[in-house]
Amino acid sequence: MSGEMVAVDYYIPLIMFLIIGAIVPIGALAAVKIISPQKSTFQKRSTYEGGLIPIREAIIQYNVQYYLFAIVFVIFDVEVLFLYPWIYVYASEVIPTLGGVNIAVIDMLIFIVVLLIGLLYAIKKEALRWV
Amino acid sequence: MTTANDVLNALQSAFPGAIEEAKVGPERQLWATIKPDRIVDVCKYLRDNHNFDHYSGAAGVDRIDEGLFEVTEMLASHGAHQVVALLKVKTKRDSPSVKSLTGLYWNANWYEREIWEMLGINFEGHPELYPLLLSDELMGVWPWRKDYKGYPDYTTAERAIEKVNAEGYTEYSIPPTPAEIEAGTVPVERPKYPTFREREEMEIKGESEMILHMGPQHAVVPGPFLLDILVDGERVKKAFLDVGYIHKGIEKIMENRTYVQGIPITDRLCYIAALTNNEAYCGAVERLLGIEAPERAQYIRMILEELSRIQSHLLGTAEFLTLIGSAVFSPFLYMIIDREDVLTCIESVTGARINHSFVRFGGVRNDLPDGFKDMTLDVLKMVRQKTEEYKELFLSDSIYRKRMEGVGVLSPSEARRLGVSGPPLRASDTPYDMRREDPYLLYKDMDFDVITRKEGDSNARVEVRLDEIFESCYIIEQCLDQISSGPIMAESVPKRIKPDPGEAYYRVEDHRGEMGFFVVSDGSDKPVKVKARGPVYAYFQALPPLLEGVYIADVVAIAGSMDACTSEVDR
Amino acid sequence: MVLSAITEFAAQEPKLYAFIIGLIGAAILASVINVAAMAVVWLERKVMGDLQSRYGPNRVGGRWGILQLGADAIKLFTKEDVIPRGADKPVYVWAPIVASATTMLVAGAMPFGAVIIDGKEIPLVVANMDISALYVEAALSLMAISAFMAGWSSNNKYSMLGAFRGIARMIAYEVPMGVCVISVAIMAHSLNLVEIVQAQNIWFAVAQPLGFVIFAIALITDLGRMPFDQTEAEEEIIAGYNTEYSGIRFGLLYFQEYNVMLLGSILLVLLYLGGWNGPVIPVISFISPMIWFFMKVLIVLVALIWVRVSLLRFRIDQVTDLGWKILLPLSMVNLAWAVVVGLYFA
Amino acid sequence: MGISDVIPLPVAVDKELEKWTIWGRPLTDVWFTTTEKIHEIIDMGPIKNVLNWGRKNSLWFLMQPMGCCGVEMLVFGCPPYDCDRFGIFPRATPRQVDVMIISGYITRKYLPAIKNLWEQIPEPKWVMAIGECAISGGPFYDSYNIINNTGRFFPIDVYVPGCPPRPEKFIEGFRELQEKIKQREDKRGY
Repeated sequence: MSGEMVAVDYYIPLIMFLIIGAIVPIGALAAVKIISPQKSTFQKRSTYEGGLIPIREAIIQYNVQYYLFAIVFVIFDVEVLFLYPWIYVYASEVIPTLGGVNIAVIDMLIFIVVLLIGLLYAIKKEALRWV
Repeated sequence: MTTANDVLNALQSAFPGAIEEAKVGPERQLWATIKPDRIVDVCKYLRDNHNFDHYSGAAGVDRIDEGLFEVTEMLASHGAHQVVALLKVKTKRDSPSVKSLTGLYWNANWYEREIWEMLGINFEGHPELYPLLLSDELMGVWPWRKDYKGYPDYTTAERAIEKVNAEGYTEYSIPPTPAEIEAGTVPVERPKYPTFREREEMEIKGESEMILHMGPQHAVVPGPFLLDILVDGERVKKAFLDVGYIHKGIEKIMENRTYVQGIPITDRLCYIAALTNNEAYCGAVERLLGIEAPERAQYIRMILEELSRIQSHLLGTAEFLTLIGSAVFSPFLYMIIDREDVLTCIESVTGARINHSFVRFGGVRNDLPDGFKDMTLDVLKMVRQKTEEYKELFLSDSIYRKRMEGVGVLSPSEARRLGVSGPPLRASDTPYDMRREDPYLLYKDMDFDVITRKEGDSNARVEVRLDEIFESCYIIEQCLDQISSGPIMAESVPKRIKPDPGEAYYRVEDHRGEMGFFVVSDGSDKPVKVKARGPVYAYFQALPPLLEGVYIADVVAIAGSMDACTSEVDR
Repeated sequence: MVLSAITEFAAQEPKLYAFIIGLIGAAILASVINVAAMAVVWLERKVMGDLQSRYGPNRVGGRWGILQLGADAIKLFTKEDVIPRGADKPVYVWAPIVASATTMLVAGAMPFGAVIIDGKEIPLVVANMDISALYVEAALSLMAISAFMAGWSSNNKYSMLGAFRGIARMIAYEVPMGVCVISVAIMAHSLNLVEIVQAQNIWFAVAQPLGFVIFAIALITDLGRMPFDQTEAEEEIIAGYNTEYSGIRFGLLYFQEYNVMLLGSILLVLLYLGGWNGPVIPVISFISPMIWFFMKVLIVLVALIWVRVSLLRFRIDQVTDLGWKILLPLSMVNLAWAVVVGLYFA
Repeated sequence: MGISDVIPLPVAVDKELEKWTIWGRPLTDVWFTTTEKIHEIIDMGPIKNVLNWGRKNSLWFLMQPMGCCGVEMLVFGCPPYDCDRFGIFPRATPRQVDVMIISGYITRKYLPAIKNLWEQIPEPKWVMAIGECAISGGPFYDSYNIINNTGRFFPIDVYVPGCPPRPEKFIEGFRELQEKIKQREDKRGY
């Protein structure tokens, strides 16, 4: 099994990192369970809220505005993802030019302008107003 | 200028027969006893025709010998004139009931609730007669009545019974003492009302709303109190305030101490403003005794009270900075360092850092030490320079301005309606300062400005405090220039303080606003009633309406800019 | 000699080589990075002390208080571990582990400087992949997930608000941050962090000042440092998402925060401040890149601490507004600037 | 108390593990006895000293100003006194603190809340009574609303007298507590 390192191989060490990164805290947690004193009482395991008994649970049905925030983000993040492959092509000499400017650059500038118009629309519609 | 006599004459012509007895006190004070059924009309008349738009408080006195309760309503004006009207209403002791003034003055609410829970006087027409300071356990025993047998109580801790409730939380109940049971003051039937928690739960309307406890232990509270906010997302829809977590019964305790023993208790009323509390109490008793402190003593008092104001404003601003910044925000720590220097000055005279017990009836305890003038002038120079820097810092900090400007705006009319005083009122463009309005000590000879701001927002409140530091410095410098040698105690002060029967009301400008002491004497060596009217009480009452519709982060900014002190509210 | 043997081995057995180097690297980094985080906490407390005219820890372990963090770690390690009754147990237990694993994932692809052997610069990086800049940026934002897990599972209102704030803040700054990384990649013609560093004949902080500022702000936000620490605003929501966490679980979340602070500063140095580039110091040429790298990271760390003690906290709606309405358009402007400069002047 | 508290596994695994036995004894039993043995070994000596060294040098206290002493508590954390020198600093949540400072009068209304806060602090924990009010009720000892003997409700390790004590006294109180932890003479035996 010989040959050049391919892209996938770079993730092998990362998997090792992931495993060790998870094992260390789990080990610590297990050790703590043994070493530290454990005196669990009813009140100790009750929810803290300024010393009083909380009024109702914290996990409730949340305001819909939070959801709008997330949706706007998903849209923009996907758009930005398109920019990443573009890094590798925009300087390529294969791509034709238009008036001395690389056509990929013009495309992307149009794309960004459209993106900004979308952002303006989102701001106008108060999708980004905090809850 | 309207004088107390004018008001009295007007009242007597407008309400013939409604005024039972009346007298005009020396310091622009009008004392009158009003027939119980006419009190609302009289107050309405005074408010509408004579500018009595400031409801300053109410005190309930138990006249057990006469079988009566007295409620004294204190009315004043926001700068239109300097008359203070103290209107008494008497009611039978067996079925006490008085008409409520909440329809006229919004801020009468808490004062009347307090009298209700402490003395059991019913207020007809009061919208929410719920307990304010006391726990449910003490409701119905009316602890401030003179025949209450639960005081003194040395065995609260021993009697406490621990029990686990249905949910599993531990609860405590402290049963009545044998004396109480014997005297039969234990209520057979407690008044019926929804508890604080039930009242809150009734307000939850939507699915996405929740009630967040901020307190009694929370980084925003300067002392234990409960601020509950009903939030939808992060927007506050309604705020609820529950105080009384450190209610000590100071007024009851002072009724059972001699006059002199009351002075250390007033220190603990508000530990940041110990000296002005001393001053207000001693001033009231001095009025009862008819004595006046010698000039040097008055200067010393003024110097120390202004120094105390400086340290209070520094601490207040510093604490406020930790709320909108964090506990590691450097200017907060710098302010505390500066405050230490000011405290050193005060300490060199009084010997204590915060609880001084320094002011005496008819004078002060100690004279100024040698070198005090130079030390103070040095400190003042430093304080001036530093405060200048802080102001510049805040002005140039865009985050600070973004957080503070337009947050928690109190319009002038709203501020007057809510009954706040001191820096929050002055920040709302109302130059209302006891040092000008009701001059005490030698403030009438002093040259200083009453700082006001137009905006009325959190930023303005802080700026007013910082600017007042300069004014205080200026006053101290004038005092240090003018002070001459002389006695520090009046000669006519009796060994045993036993004022003649009577009442006195004396108000001073606390660091936070109007601080008034209402003292009633019956000729013995203990007061019948001591009522402390604190400024923070009014701030707290005004807080829930201010917090509606703001973000959680602004709750902190607004509550912090008020510079609250829980101890004084709870007393 | 050894170096050539390793290269040879790597060429022959790439998968085995990757496995071994991953294991060694992970074992070393797992210990080093946690100690480094403790050092950062100590540094923060000392620098904060200096900035606030006080001493900071100076009693435990000599006059510099070096062992202070050791004491803190022991304390947290032997503290009782409480899981609230209302908590969503699996998520509650996972949150600190996810946080720890996240930092390790970031550390795996992050170059920690370079050494010069035989006149050749060898970057100290475990997984030197082609898209490491994108990868690191993506993995860093996983921290928000662990914070959200912690906040949501606690069933505590303060934690819940902190968790929502954390996510809202992360998503508001993720897009500008991504665009900034793209701008850097355009100038460097690569998404590989090592190549980005090597491409910085002029620091990108100089070539793209706007991008540097935007990235620095977005990074502070991602780290939840002072003007942007709404998730754990002590005065508003007690301790934010880790309000209910105690003992070692809190310790893990706490130290991970500082780990991420360290890794974030390293990322800033790599992307904008020329990484380990610097004039070769004659006598100790072997580690001269390391010295430059270490100094730059230290300066960035101290700057972060300095910012923490001198700025007030934004309100959360102001934070999201700043991200969406100011930084995002500006980052687009920066992108255009990068294209123009990268294409026609480079 | 189960394996799912430590390692993120479904609670069902816990239920399953409860049925398991080792040498005829339930697994949870074995777990507990082992833990107890380990605790005994730790208690015997040197390890405990190391642990207590860590504990005593990292006393985080609950931010809970209650009265006059609350102001001095604030100053205690600030430059002239600077509690951070000793590794002491305030936290706002009881989950992350070791020391509770009772810095004022406990009233009938506040007692359940403060007791709840105390319960919610994880072990090991200590409590300090600072100021006269917390010790005996102070000037308000005869009030109808004050709990004038805090010691009945809390295992108080250190009493710091003063009304209010100066910030230096706070430091002294903490030094005293550190000494007690080192000598293992604190009330709760850590």
